[in-house]
Amino acid sequence: MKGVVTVMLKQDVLDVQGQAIQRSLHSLGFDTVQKVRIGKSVEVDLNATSPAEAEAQLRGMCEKLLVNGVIEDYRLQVLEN
Amino acid sequence: MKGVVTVMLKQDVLDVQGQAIQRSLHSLGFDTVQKVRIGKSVEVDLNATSPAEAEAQLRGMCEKLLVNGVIEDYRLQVLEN
Amino acid sequence: MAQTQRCAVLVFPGSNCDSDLLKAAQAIPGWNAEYVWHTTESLEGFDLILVPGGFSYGDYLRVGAMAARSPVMQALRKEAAHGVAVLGICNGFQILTEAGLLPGTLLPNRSLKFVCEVSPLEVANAQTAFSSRYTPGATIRVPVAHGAGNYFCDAQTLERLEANGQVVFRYAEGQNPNGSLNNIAGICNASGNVLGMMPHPERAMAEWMGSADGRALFESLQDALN
Amino acid sequence: MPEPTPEQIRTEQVYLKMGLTHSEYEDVVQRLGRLPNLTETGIFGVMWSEHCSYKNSRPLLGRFPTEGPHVLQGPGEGAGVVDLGEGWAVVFKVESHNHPSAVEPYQGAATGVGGILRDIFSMGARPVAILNSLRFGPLEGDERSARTCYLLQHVVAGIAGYGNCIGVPTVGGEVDFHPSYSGNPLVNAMGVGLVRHDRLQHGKASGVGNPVIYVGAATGRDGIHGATFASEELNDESESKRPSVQVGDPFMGKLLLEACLECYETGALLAVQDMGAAGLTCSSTEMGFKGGMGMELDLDQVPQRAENMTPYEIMLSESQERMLFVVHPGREPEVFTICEKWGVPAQTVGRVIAEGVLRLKHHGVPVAEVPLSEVCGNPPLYHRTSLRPEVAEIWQKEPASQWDQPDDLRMIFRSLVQNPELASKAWVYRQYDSMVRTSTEVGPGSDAAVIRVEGTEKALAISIDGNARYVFLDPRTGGRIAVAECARNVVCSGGRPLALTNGLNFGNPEKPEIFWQLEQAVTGMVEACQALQLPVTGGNVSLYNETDGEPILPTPMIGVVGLIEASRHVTRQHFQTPGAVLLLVGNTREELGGSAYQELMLGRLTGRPPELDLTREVALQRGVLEVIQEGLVESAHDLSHGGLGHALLVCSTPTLGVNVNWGSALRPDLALFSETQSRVLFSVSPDFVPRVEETFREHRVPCEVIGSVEEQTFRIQIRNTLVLDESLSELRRLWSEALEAQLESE
Ligand SMILES: Nc1ncnc2c1ncn2[C@@H]1O[C@H](COP(=O)(O)OP(=O)(O)O)[C@@H](O)[C@H]1O
Ligand SMILES: [Mg+2]
Repeated sequence: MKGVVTVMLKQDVLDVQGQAIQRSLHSLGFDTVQKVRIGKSVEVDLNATSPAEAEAQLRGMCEKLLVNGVIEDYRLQVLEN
Repeated sequence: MKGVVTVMLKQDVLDVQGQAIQRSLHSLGFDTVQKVRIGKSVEVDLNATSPAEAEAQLRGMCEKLLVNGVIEDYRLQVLEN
Repeated sequence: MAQTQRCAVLVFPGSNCDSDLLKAAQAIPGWNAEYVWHTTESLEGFDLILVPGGFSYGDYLRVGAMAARSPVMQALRKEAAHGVAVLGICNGFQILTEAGLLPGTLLPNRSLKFVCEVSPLEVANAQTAFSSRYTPGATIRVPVAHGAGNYFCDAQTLERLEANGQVVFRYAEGQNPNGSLNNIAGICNASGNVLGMMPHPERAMAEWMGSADGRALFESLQDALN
Repeated sequence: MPEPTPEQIRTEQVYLKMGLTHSEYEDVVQRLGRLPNLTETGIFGVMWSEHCSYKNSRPLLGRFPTEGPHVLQGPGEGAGVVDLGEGWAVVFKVESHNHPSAVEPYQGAATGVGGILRDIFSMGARPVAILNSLRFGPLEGDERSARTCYLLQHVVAGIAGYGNCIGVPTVGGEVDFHPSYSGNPLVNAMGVGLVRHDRLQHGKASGVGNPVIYVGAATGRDGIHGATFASEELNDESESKRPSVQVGDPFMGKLLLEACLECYETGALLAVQDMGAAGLTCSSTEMGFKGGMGMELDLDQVPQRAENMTPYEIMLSESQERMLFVVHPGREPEVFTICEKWGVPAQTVGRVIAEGVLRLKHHGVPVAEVPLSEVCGNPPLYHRTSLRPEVAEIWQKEPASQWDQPDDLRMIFRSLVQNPELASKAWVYRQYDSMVRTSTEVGPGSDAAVIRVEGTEKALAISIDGNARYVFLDPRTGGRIAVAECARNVVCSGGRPLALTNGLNFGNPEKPEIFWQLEQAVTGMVEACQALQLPVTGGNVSLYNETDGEPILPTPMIGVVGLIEASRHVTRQHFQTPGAVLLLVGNTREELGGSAYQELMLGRLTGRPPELDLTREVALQRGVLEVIQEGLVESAHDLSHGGLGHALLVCSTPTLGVNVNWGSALRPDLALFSETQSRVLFSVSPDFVPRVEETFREHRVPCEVIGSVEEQTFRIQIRNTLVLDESLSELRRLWSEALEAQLESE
């Protein structure tokens, strides 16, 4: 099974990279851009008997390592292949 | 409108971060993990009159800045809010 | 009367200022410094724990994240709770915030570039175990070398840090190399026994290095431990 | 897709894609006495590339002096080794990563650094310093300028990314710009390491039956055919035939470094070699050949990252962070224990055999066998034709300056110091950790970097340098200057030059004018090495640096390592005290060919480069070292690109500038910007001026007082006529912010 964890900085945390990219996009002429935020996408292939089990495991990984709850939020998606 | 660009290393390109995270997950006891790959998730808020227009703009941004075509692939999602 | 102090220098895979920190600690009379490997489960008997700079686990995922979860950090947490002095420098600071021993976090530098230079620091609190040898408000010269030294925390935390005098070092006005809040370069915990700082005092131990201003930090600790 | 058969390789000329020419392929067939299969063809292809075989440059490289009293290891191993006394030796070498950096600048530069560091620690040494030498097209005004800015930013980030993470300080280098590098940037890295004599390692396999152990990252399909790729011209097709880019993993590199150094301590190793260009092929064949043995490998045992890799792919992969060991029989467990501690994969993959062949097994069956005497021992050799281009004749006859003195020298001065060639490189080196390991006494920003040798009074002075403009105008003189200037940098820092490494970056040697450049440049380098008694202990050749048939400027990059006997000899280029006297040592003539001033005034390169009289150079360097060792000077700086005018500025500090009144008979603009060689600028306490003058009198080198160090001043008179009176801080600001302004104007 495969999980995709998307980790983004919390709304009130300064997104240095997102801001820099936004500036670059503007200077490249992409004037319609209002806001850019940069996060991580972590794809995990794992053995699990059910999507629910996979999800439980993935939440565990997020809490233990993948996400720093002080500054980051995450969302999770489980794909059966 | 909002676009989400997920940028991942191409399949054959070594993902050094993914490998290190995988080892860490194993040492934390997540033995079911088979593989980890890590990429970027870029969320772009932009003004566009249609999803198609938004997508065209986003593709332009990917090609010009967000994605390094030599080593990365990307996928795109447009969300109307 | 000076007695011998046992001092641990933690080593994680990817630490690279461990030998510099060991050398600095060995230069302090009465200190007995040794490396401690990241898988070690107890730090009992150490009077001082030093968490060195470098790129533990390549700085992959988030700076300091993977190191913060190693066995030795569990042990460190225990000793810190008992009041043992802990000093984290650069990556060591990042590890301490990831481990929750210090509040806030270190974001990428505002320039998004690594920066290495000697930067002037202001001693914001000279009444800690780490800074007592400095003159309050003095400007000292200590090198920085980091890609993620941009200290960030929420407004309440910042207020608390400032009110409690937990900000120990600040970049001199106009010379902030990374965009950190309130020019913060180093902070300590509420009980004052854990300090994290981005600048490298171990790189400022003698004039030939360009500055000897880092020495007083170790000497302050020497006073506190005696 | 099934692999082509040996017959198809011949009939469909598959070998061409692997870098072999028709006649080279037929040569292989002859030597084997049969048709090679794909893996074998690939092995010959990479091992006979210029990068691995030096087939075009070997006859020239043979002319370098390689011996000297201190040389412990000359060319031939991973890097040269020179004795420092007290049981220490220094290991150093230059490596190029030009083509990979053109394609993917971050990874190209990062893996270049990783590669040179593995060369250093494969010799048993701990790497203590990295330097880098970079060339790019113009940052503006060229159709490729936007790409060039991207390249520069990412090359620098890549060097920083690898070096900072692995924890080796990047302490010096150079960056230069010229349109010929627009499509073909140059990225050369130099590594320096320290080793105790008794810990020196080598790459000679020995002992029939001894285990061969693979250590490091798993093998993927990275950079297959990197070595042949590096030996071809770049063109539009380069995009499509691009191998999957090699990715550097400095974290694994750090673990590998520590694991290797710890393994050396056990004494269990008989031989070690890094897997660089041509990966497992190069390391296994060379180790076998150098030891007069052979090697048998079971490819199933090779740690693999990708699925279903073929023998061809496994052998030619250029995955990074890998080494090959030959170990004392029975002592494998010691190696495995150490590698496991550091989290580095290690696996026995074969054994040493008596027969001089490389024999490969895959899935239990033999898949390749090649004789090492043919692969390594006897690659093709080409004696290329050399032809002096006519224009070289014309340049020789041109007058030195072809323009009148401009009215406003102030504007000229300001434009020059903001020219990226002459502007401060702080934007670059601020991104490098130059202090980690706390042995850096002088980091970037002075003539040579200075690294302390722990536990001794000694230090190393290290510089990398090479002005390609002079080489272009007159390769022989330019070659001499490159060597002399680099050694002069070391001398000005208080070091006695010990030995030299070099990177020869040139165009396509099959063109007679290019080969002439190479041959002449090497001739000049040899002459300078002989005069300065500098043995060459290693180097690198990168040819075919052309874009759509247009060659780069001929660019030899020189790296010199010197020994500073006592820390009190360490000297910087920066002024130390107000009131110190400025002494200019050496003659100044009207020499503008290839100068920054000429480029500003004419917009092109033409004429004769400055002359270099080797006798005078030797005398100058002796004198400089003497006055430094006697403690007579406060600062020393070698005059190079930009001449005296530029030197005065780069020796200044935020508070200390100059008040100059120089009696030169030259036209003021030429006096300030002539690039005459063999000159040094000192600042000297007034008390010591007579002794310094006396020393140079003895060496028959002119030495004159030209002014003094003065606070917050930048004032220059020539023969009592004021030519410049600037605000020091303003001038320094222009100089120090110029590069950043060009690179970060979004
Ligand atoms: N790419 C680089 N990396 C590190 N240091 C650099 C780099 N480029 C230039 N420097 C440093 O900047 C200083 C000036 O370099 P350069 O202009 O080549 O001086 P010079 O003309 O005196 O040889 C030197 O100390 C050099 O080491
Ligand atoms: Mg130079």
